[in-house]
Amino acid sequence: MSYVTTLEQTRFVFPDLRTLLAKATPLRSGDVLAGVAADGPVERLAAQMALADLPLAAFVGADVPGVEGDEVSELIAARHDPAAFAPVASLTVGEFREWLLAPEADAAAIGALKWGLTPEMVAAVSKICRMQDLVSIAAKVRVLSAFRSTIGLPGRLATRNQPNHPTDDTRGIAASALDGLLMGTGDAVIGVNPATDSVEDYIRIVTLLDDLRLALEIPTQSCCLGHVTTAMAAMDKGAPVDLVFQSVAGSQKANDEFGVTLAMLAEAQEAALALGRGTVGTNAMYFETGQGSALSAEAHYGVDQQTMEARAYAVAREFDPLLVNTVVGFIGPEYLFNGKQILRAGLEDHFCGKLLGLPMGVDVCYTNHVEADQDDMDTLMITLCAAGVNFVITVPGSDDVMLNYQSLSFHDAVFARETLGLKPAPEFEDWLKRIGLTDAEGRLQDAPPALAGNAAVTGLLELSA
Amino acid sequence: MSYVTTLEQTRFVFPDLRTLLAKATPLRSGDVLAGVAADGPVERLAAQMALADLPLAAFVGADVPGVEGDEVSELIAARHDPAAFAPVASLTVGEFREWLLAPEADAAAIGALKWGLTPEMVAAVSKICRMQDLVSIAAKVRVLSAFRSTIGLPGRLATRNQPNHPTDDTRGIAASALDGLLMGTGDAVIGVNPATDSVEDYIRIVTLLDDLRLALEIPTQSCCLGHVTTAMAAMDKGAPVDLVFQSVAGSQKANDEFGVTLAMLAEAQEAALALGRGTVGTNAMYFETGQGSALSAEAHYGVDQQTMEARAYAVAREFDPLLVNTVVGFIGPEYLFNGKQILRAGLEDHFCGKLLGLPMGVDVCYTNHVEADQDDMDTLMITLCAAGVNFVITVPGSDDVMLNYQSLSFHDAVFARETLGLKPAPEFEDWLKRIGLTDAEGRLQDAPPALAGNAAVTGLLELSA
Amino acid sequence: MSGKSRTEALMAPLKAMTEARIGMGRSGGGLPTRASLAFALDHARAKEAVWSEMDRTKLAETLADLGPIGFASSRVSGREEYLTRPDLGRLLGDEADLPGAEPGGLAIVVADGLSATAVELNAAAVLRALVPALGDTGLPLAGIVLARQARVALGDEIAQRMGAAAAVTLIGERPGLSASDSLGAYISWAPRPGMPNADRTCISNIRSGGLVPDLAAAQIARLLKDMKRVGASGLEMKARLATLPAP
Amino acid sequence: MSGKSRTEALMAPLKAMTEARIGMGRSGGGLPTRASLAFALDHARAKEAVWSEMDRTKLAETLADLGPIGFASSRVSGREEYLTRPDLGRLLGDEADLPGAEPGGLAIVVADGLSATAVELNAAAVLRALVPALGDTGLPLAGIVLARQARVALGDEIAQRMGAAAAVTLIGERPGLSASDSLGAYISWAPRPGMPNADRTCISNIRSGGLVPDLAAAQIARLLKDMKRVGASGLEMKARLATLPAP
Ligand code: B12
Ligand code: B12
Repeated sequence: MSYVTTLEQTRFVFPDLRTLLAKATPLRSGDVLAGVAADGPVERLAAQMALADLPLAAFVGADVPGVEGDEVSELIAARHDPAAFAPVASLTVGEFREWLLAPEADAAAIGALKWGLTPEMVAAVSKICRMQDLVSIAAKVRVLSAFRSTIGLPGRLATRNQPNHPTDDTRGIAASALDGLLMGTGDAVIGVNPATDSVEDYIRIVTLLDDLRLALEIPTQSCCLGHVTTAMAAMDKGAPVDLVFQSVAGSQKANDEFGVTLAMLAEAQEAALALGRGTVGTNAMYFETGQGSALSAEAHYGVDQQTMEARAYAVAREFDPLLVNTVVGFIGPEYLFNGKQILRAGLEDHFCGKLLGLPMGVDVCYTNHVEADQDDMDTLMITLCAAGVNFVITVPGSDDVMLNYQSLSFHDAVFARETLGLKPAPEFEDWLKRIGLTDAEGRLQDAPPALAGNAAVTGLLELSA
Repeated sequence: MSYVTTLEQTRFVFPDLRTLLAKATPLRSGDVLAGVAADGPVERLAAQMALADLPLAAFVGADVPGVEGDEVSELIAARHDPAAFAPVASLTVGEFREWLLAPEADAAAIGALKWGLTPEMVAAVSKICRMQDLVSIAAKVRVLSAFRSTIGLPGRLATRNQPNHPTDDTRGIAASALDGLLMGTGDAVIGVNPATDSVEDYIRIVTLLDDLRLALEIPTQSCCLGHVTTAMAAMDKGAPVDLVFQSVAGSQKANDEFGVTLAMLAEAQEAALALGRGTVGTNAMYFETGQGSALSAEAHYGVDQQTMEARAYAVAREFDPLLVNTVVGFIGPEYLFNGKQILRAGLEDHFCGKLLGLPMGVDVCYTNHVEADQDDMDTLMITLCAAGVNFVITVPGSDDVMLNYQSLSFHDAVFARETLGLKPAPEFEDWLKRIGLTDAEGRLQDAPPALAGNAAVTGLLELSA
Repeated sequence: MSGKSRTEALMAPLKAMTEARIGMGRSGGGLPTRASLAFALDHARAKEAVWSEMDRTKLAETLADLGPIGFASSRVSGREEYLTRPDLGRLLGDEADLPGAEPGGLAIVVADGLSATAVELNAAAVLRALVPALGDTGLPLAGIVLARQARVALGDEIAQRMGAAAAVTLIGERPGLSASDSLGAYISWAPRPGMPNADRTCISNIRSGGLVPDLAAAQIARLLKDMKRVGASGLEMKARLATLPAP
Repeated sequence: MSGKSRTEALMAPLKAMTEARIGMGRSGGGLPTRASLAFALDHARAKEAVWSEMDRTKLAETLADLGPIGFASSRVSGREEYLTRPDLGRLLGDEADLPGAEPGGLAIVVADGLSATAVELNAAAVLRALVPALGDTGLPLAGIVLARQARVALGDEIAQRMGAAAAVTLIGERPGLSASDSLGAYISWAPRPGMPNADRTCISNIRSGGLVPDLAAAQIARLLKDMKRVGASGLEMKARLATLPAP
């Protein structure tokens, strides 16, 4: 079936859903690279208009990539719940946007759609949303998740403390983690990307993070972001694994490149739950995604990168994660050319993830080969906070010395708390007050003597107290 | 006196304050056009480092444009209050930034600096601030002003309702103003830019706006943004003038181009105050500014456009205005090339205005010859709201059909209220509730029957009720 | 807010009173989808207008019967440079081909400015009404110059080169969202490079939906008469006129 | 927060443990001014590294004694295109000048990638340690090719053209803020165009402050031996090695 818009005598024809979605996407370099982008703003608008008039129901049962036997497509089809879809089943994509914007669409109404919506539906509606719409709609959605802390409550923002080190040095990681804790970060997770990928290193890293957590009685969870198979091997050996991590993408072939299948993820979730380590909740998975990864693996099948990204969320929501975040500016200019494209993609990803019912965070980040800077990240962070993002990533001084990119700084968490007025997860908020890192109003304080002299901490760092 | 930074064996020398300030400015097309911009990011940083190390006191008595007898420079020198300056007199520009960021610098502490700070000082510190700093510092400042409504209270955002019409048609203006009122805008002012500049038209316009205000008992003020001399002629003839408007710039020569002197402004303020039309306050002036206007008039004397802009604020604060706003993206790409430059300039202007004690608003806007779009404006608005902007400009559907540019829409005010949680001026908030335009929670409602059938309104519009 | 409402009922009849985008309806703080996309399309079109090219050959043919036609360009090399270098857009380029004329006449400059579309749609109509009315002003037509990549001030340099006593520069105004065909007329007495805006007189928004070409031409002719009478344009003209008895 | 604090006292000794920017102090949520400007300068430098050019003539001289030197470029025409067209950066351009060699050897490709600075500072050191160690691997050196505007995959096409059994591509990694001289080594058995990353083996972060060149060369030599033994690189190599007894 083909889709047509006529604008002042010019007929624009889009042969299939995949093309329509791609041409309707706001300009970004990855779609240009893939050869699927619109040929200028007018063709883009023609596609957006045709898309706006398309019934949402057209996506039900439609296989957008059209690849025989793709397990992600099969999962999407299998999970679609007609009852949940019913409230919006008769709407076009354009009307769905209006439905979402209307005050009647409150947290409960939008939340109830979760299994009625497919990734392609939410990608479609995001394409015809202005930045402001992406913010105002997402801000209404509530997705709560919990393990040792509760993430996603209104008026709160959690942070991942990411203490990476180029050689996974134990003291180097501990030093960075402590720096982050002193700045009040880590309520989403204290999570290390390993430079190495051996099971021994994995176990060493999760043990170190668990020791730190126990020593300071921090109501949070830790994670080593190694491969899911490494995590399973570590759990087998009795390692203290809180969250199991994996990068995921929007097609089976792209997940193959990451070396992961749905079955492996299910097995990993089961293993993590069996450990029963969560105290206030049982969300035990952590996923990262990012526009461009499917295209980078040549596993996008002519689908635009944002729709592929939304499909990755369909993978993630299958496993009740505590955390999901897009690493939006991580790869580089071939997928998102500059600050403006990163900004838009970050808001789209957050919006799509939230509509699909995910506890969505964003790694507000960029590389040194892209046209972006700290001002762009400040803007993206502020905009995401207005949109009610569940959590963001923070690293020491914005500089990830292992992955060679810039994320938010621990400092930015202080800004979010003290200027934007966003509190940490409630359990963590209490802990910060109890230990004396924040005052009664939640303002960050100088390191309390108790913490500065904590024997376990100095032990970990091999310092003499 | 010259200023030097050495970076890895390269010496960067800046011969004077003017050059140092210009080279330290974040990249923007106007400074490139003027030939004063830094020669790439490294020279820019060298200038920023030299600037950061410069004592604030270096600006006291320094005449940056260095033009004999410029009345703006004379005003700046005359108004500098050493007692108010004392708390920061010993700091460098870089330390002043840190002072401003520290929690001890609260609204009272920063507010007390007002007459101790010169435009060049605040321009200097803004140049070494990241976007986030511009937000977090400005968000702490409180500048209140009042006429029939009170502008600038915490947690509130006022809006100008700007119902322009290409031929100043009475019914056309009234129709747009009503549209804006139904969307809850106009608490800062209902203000028309006239297409014509005759005294008769001016009187017709202010009378029309006053009739509307009285008919609906709106606790707000009106303004015709004609030339100050036209306003004075109209006041002479007994016209109902609430606010006197004028565009102002940062040098005497640039103000000459606008046909205005400080003496004229003083006379106008006196005339407006003599009318005694304010009820809750006596701030009776309204000023607009914008980066590039001095350069456009070749009245910038080699000073960068942002410093010239801050100097315009020194003119504005002399006359206790109710409202001051930068029309940030109004002129075009020769001064601010794209959305990113507009964004940064908008935040700088707001920051500088607030530090100088002005009730600062922003016209969040762009033209069709610049690289910017609605997404950029959404981002700028959200960021400004985080920074606590006093008011923004709103027009029907973002499209100013007289001035040929795009500002915010009345709709965006609804977003600011309902998503960002910002309330209107308290008097106006009460009125909206009383008349039934908003419910108890401040959510916008359908037009109340009383308003829809109001005889004065239908009379103005020459409709049969 | 969905469904027909009192707000919509109230605003519907008012839409005829203005081109402004009033009574559009809303969902929360968002525009209705159609309106939002229509806005974006208008934006794309307005941006195209900025990049439109003036067809000087065609225009020269259309205007040939009105008087001698000349050609000029500013020092700007392309559209991108035009946007960021107004200084170059004000300077006459080398390859100007200006009509020769007796000194003391009127030079008309038709300039692309920020919208060649505006020139294409409205310049000829203004000139067809203006040129016949010139007899009345006592200013013979020195010629019509079609100028590319031009800013307002370029017209005055061209006119001075032609030895003209006055200049009328018709220039494409920056395109608006709803109208990208607005022409501005900037009129100056004793035109010369570097003259300030204060010495020019401006008529704006010339287009079918704004100030219609015939009316604009009449206003221009009237202004030229006044300028000739008092020997000045701009604010000075206004000041001098104020001291004179009505003609 | 100003003045020396317990936080600073606690963090000061920890700074030696990592290159990460810890213990920086703060004013509210802002970085101290010096740190903030230093960060911006590091950013400017890292961006420069992306645009740095590989001096192939000088490098060829430096490496001449190690073996035959060749030259190649990808299909990318300039740096801007390099950044947005990784597909072209993977394809061999026309004017390649590759050393002739017996089939079955090792092709070494030195590629600018995202940081010519990394190549300039570290490639020679790696190769000076690696080439002498090749005897041990049973892979004769087919030649060293200096490749411009190259992505990782270009190395494999070059190696295939040279009839090589294995390829080592040393390539400038994207510059980080604190280190813009990190070299990556991507090693492949039976190199060919279009081979997936899964079939490559990667060693990252080669620089004086990271994995030092000598150690990196030793690791590469060890990997080449393993690859030759099992006839595979990448994940397949890992899998096959796991089934073999330790050598
Ligand atoms: C960018 C990047 C990616 C991007 C690559 C896409 C792209 N278009 O650039 C993405 C996000 C997709 C990615 C994925 C992975 N990466 Co990676 N990646 C990097 C990074 C940060 C920079 C690489 C670079 O600058 N290359 C230079 C440019 C010029 O080369 P290029 O041709 O443009 O890019 C190619 C290579 O970067 C290559 N590549 C990227 N990662 C990996 C990993 C392996 C094992 C291989 C063989 C190749 C490879 O793929 C790119 C496209 O062909 C490095 C860290 C570093 N400091 O170098 C890690 C790094 C190379 N990646 C690493 C890993 C572990 C992975 C994953 C296996 C993660 C996972 N668990 O799923 C996957 C591998 C997926 C795959 N098989 O392709 C490790 C490798 C460790 C090791 N010694 O084996 C590194 C060193 C980071 C780390 N310490 O964790 N990666
Ligand atoms: C942009 C603009 C400006 C900019 C010009 C700077 C710039 N670099 O472009 C700024 C903000 C500085 C400006 C100032 C003023 N402007 Co103005 N401006 C416009 C606008 C929106 C677009 C002009 C355009 O597209 N020009 C075409 C391009 C290609 O020409 P250009 O060579 O690049 O630009 C020159 C002209 O625009 C000229 N210009 C701009 N405004 C005015 C006003 C007058 C009276 C004159 C003679 C020339 C002039 O100055 C520019 C640089 O030389 C028009 C509205 C419109 N729809 O056209 C109003 C408009 C022309 N301006 C107007 C007015 C009233 C003014 C002010 C007098 C406002 C005031 N009260 O202070 C001042 C005049 C200052 C001066 N003497 O120069 C009126 C003129 C009404 C009339 N019939 O006389 C207009 C029609 C808008 C309106 N209805 O209010 N303006």
